[in-house]
Amino acid sequence: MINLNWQNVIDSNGITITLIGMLIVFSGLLLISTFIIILPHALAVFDRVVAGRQPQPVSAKVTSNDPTEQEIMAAISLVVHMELERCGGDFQRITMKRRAPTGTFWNSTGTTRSLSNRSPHA
Amino acid sequence: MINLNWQNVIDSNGITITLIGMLIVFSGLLLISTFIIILPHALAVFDRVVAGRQPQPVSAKVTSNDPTEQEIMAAISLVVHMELERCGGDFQRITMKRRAPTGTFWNSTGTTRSLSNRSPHA
Amino acid sequence: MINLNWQNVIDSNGITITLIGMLIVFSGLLLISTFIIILPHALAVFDRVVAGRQPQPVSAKVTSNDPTEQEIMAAISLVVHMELERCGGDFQRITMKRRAPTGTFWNSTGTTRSLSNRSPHA
Amino acid sequence: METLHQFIAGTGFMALTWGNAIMIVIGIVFITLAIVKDYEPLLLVPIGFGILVGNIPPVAGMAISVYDEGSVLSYIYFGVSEGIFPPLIFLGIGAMTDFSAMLSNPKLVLLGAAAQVGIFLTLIGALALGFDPQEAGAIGIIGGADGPTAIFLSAKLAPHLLGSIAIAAYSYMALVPVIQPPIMKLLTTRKERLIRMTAPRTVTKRERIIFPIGAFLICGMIAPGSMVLIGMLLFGNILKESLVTDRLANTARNAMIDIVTILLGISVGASTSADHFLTPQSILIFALGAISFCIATAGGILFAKFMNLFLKDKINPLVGAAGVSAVPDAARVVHTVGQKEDPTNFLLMHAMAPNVAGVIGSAIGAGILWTVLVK
Amino acid sequence: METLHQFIAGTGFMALTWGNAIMIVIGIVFITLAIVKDYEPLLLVPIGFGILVGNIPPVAGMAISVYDEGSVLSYIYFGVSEGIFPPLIFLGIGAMTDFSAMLSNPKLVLLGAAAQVGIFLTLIGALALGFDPQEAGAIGIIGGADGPTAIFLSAKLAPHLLGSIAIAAYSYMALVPVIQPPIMKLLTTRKERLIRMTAPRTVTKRERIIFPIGAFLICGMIAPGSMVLIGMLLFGNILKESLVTDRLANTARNAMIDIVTILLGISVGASTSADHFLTPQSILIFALGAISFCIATAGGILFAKFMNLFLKDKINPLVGAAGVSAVPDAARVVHTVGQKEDPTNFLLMHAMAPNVAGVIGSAIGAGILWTVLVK
Amino acid sequence: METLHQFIAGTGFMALTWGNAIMIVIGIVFITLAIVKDYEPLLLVPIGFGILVGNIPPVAGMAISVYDEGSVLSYIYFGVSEGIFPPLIFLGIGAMTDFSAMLSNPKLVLLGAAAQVGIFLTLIGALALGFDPQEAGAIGIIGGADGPTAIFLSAKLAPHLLGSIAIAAYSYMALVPVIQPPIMKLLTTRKERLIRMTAPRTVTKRERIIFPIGAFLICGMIAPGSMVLIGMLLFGNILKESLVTDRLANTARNAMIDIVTILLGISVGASTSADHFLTPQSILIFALGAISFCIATAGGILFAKFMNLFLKDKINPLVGAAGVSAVPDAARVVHTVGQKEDPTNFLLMHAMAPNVAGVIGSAIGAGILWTVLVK
Ligand code: NA
Ligand code: NA
Ligand code: NA
Repeated sequence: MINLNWQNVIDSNGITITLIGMLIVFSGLLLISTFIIILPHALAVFDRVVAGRQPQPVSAKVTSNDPTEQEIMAAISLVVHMELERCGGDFQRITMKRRAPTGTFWNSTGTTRSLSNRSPHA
Repeated sequence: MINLNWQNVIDSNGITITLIGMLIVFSGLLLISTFIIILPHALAVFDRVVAGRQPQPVSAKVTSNDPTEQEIMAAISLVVHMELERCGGDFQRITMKRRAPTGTFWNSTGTTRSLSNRSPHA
Repeated sequence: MINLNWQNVIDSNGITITLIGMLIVFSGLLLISTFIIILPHALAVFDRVVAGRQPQPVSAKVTSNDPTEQEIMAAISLVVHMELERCGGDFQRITMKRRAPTGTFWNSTGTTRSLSNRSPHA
Repeated sequence: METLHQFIAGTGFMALTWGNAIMIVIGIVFITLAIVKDYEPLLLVPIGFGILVGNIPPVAGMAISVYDEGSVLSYIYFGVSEGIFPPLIFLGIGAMTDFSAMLSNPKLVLLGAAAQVGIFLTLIGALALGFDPQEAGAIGIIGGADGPTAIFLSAKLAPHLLGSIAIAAYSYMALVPVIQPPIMKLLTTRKERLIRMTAPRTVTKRERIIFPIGAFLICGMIAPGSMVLIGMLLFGNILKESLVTDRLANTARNAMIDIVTILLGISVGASTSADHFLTPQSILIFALGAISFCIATAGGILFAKFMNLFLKDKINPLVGAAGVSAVPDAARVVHTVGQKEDPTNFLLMHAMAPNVAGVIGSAIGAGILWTVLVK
Repeated sequence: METLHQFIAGTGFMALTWGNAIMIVIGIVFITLAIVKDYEPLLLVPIGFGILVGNIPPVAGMAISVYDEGSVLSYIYFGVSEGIFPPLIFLGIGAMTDFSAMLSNPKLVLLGAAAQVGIFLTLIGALALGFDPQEAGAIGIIGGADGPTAIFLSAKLAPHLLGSIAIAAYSYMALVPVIQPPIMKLLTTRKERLIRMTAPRTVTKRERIIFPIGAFLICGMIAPGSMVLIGMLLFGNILKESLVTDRLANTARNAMIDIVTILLGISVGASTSADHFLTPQSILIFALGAISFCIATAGGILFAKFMNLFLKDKINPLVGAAGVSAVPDAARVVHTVGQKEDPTNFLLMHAMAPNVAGVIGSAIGAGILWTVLVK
Repeated sequence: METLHQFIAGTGFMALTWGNAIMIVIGIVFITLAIVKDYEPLLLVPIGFGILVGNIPPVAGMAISVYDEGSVLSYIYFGVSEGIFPPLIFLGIGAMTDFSAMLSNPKLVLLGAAAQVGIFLTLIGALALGFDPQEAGAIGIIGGADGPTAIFLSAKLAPHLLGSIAIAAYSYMALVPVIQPPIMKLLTTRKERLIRMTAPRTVTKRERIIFPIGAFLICGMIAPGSMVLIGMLLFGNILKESLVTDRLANTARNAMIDIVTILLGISVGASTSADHFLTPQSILIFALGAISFCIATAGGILFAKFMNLFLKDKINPLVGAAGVSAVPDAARVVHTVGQKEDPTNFLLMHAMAPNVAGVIGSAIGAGILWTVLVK
């Protein structure tokens, strides 16, 4: 039969490891949880401080006054996103701050080809 | 001139290696050939055993009674397949048992993003 | 304060390395520059030699007489190219000498599947 | 004649042991389950085929198996035995994971901590069964319900058990839809299973970008041993969420994770040659693994019920079961079980929060065990 | 002054040997053939450019070439010299190969065995020319008409000949459309070339899934030395055919095989520095390679004619020539030669069966040679 | 109790130094700049996150950091410290670079040579500040304005400075739009900035295919030390231009370069632990790096003005500033500055010629320094 050897548990600090281990796992996720709770408030404070220094960002308010439009945007982008996913999931996501494919170092060098194609030297 | 040294062939068991080698290559592919021949019959037996235990799968018969439809399906899927291949060959194949992109572990985690997008929290 | 130690520059051949280094960098790019300048002329000579051996390539002349058509072609291919790029940049370029996807070793083996699909054995 | 003899000695027919035959059948079962039942096919097909490869009897003098120095499989297995592949897989997972559910449900994060009790109680069980501390730690991590984490910690603490632990972890992860529902029903009342949870709050893009940095610093400080795994997970996530490194995130969650998954699967499978795998230890490991999954599930559920004693907005305790990790299967099981009681109750989004928190939780757990038990 | 001297000694102009110049011309010829004639460009362009890289004269004291310890190219070449790249290429090939043609034409499989006679007769020839057994085995495998298999076996048996053998194998594979047709016409009558074969039977999805498992067990048992190559080939195939691991198959046959092909091509090319490559041995290897391709082609054709003595449904003996591997060029050559006699006779599908069987056949052959000849 | 003590000693809170805290802030600044200002995000996000990873305080006895033998990060860092990643990145860059602009503007190529004066004058400066020759060479290459080249040469000449040099190089490359415009305005008159250049001539497909072969042979002969970098760059380019190896070029410029960029970025970042990075040397290196960028920019502009003394078709001297490499940011800066004077003057295409020539120029420079200074 299977023989349970509790002495080995004690000798190996099994109980201590368990207690400390669970303590730390909880501490870690509790800290993350707290961080997540604080984060939006901290960002709001940050925004207020920044806004205090700068002229009122009117346009920003207008957008946030109209959640329906946002949701429509979200719905459209979701559909587009899923369509792209369906085609193999290898597409870039459509980003808010959409940078032309030329935006990054690598892409740009690639695109200089297109640029040169545009001239009559192809 | 090039000097053929048959003693080296004999000393190195060249003839034996050749005979045994060809024997094994043939045995291997003969076994595979036999396996391929037996396989559909074995599957048929397996199906009959399984079918004996379960109620008659009527619908299955209906489908197999209509090969034209199958061929049309095959033709369509071929065209789709080739279209996809044409676009760079990087697409997933359209599978019979098409699992939603969420089906697998990796894909699903990716798609949880879409799910959260669907909620108004974007 | 920062202490400039010119003796270290001299001991380490700093001046020599700089002079020789710049000399070689310039030589290298000068040779490349010369190569680029000569290349089209060399190709023209090569073409004349080859053409001298073969019957007049009439069609080639006709095409080069009509640059507008070429430019239209170039414009179209640019648009197609950019459209493809837009979809993630993962597409194959449309090549002049367009080889069927079967053209290469790897692609072909992949395509034998399509071939077998075409038969009614799918 | 000598050549013929040398050859016949070299075929597998002579050398095939019963153990090999059993393992080959197990490999075929894995592949069959993956294809027919769709259980974690991306891992069970490679591992299953790897089991076949690892159980063709070896030929003396040829370097073929993962344990033979200089063999091709040994080079591939290097990524497993040195723990290189798991962080790379975490990188890809990070680049496809959306932490929004967690960001909008911070209190549910604790459920992902509670479920890790499976790790530590299994450790105690393994010690009681006579395993040495390093082995017990590696076995305990099966309760983390996270394949890459299990492989990483086994590679560091008990490389000789790596095959058994990896296969136990992936087997039970595949079996989550079978293991969890009975426990969930046993530990909850119908009334609890009907609890509807309030819609979570909006998460902004900025929060999603800042989260991986903050979470990494917290985890790295509190359990540096978890740094490599969690670092890669959250690095992948910031590649995704920053929106300016899309092409890197894309490659990380496609080509890169696929290549690593193929190489990890086939070589982990190939490491299970019968003489290494069919041992009494393996049977104990599988038994402990099953228990640890049950404890983890129970831990999450019971902690949710405990939290409900203090909360006004009650948590549906089913959601606690998702804390075991096994993303996203555990969350889906929660959703399915919940819908059996009330088809209009959508628990999936809520269950994703403890589910991804469970991944972080088990990586922290692994980090602690590595720190405390490393020799 | 010393620095200037040191530099001038470091330029290549001084050190360029006639051998290097010849090799550079060969490299340019390879690239030109690949681009202009479209001969195996995916391999000849990388190898050709690698030849250029390998024949820029080295500078004493700098680690640049594939043979210098610690150089970048030596790390890339490691995947060649340890035989790691060929199985990974086979993985990708498996993930793109459709074995349906073979499954529906089981008797044609034997033609893929007959063509391997080229391997063993070349071995005898190499022994007669004074090569030692390991070298002779590695040279013989050129007759297998399969690049990755040739590199794998050379790496195991005769690493010092690897460059010559790899380049001979790929050169002749590129030249299959030139080498095979005369032999095919010589050994067949017009009447034979006109034979039409019956349409093959239907292959089900289940058969395509079960085949790689069964075929792997057979090959692994009968020739364990072929396990790594055939294992990876059929592993890739089950990733493709199982339909549940599509994303892995996709990466294996795209990003993964491309990366490995690039690294293999450039480093094999770079290993052909004139002092390693321009040897009398290389000339013998190229001569033996040409002969072995001819023998293999003849072997397949003659065996088809032999089988016809016993068969009611006659085989078009041209199809036998596809048994040499060189997928899919050999099958296309068969189709083209057949259509010259009768434009309505479609032999391609029939030729694919011995063609893929030939890949398995030469991998078995390589496994046998490795087992028997390994030191 | 001992276990608790062992654990607390293992957390990072105790061991966090001021240096670590400063580095963590720097890492966060990098990530913020990349996301908010869009400065080279593909490199600054990975490096920035890597800096976080590298500055979580280590635990004694655990192999975690890039400097601990056997750690996961050390295996990834191997590709940096042995100089393997930079050539692979050059392969991908070659597969996306179009040399047409350079082929149609051969005289502008010389501007790409002139800008390399930044490398050598910085070398002199570093020597004067007391660095030894190897260190000075590695620092000088920052003036090449090319990240992979800087990492490659540092790995070969001064591995202990690699982190500082890499981060200085990438920082200043990201800051090119800030650093260059003032210098450009200072050194040119408004009249010069208004110069319009004639449209470049047509480049044929054949020229684009032959160019990488010829250019490689020239560079390889004249500076064999540059062979690996330039060889890979031009190998990638022929894969692209040959049109018959499209699938390889595609993988090289997507999956392959992305994977290498991720691994390079995170491990270079992780190598900057405070004790290795926060040294007086690093401050000198950053100062020298800033100077070298300015010298390089000035060198290109002044040489363009010098060439104008002899040319009939004048060069717009702004174009000279693009000779520093930093593709394509430097060319864009030229274009932007030019358009500020005359919105109808399109300099981008003209600026691309010295820009890509600058990449070759700095690789030649690195090759020379490696040859002359290697121990
Ligand atoms: Na977990
Ligand atoms: Na063959
Ligand atoms: Na430069």
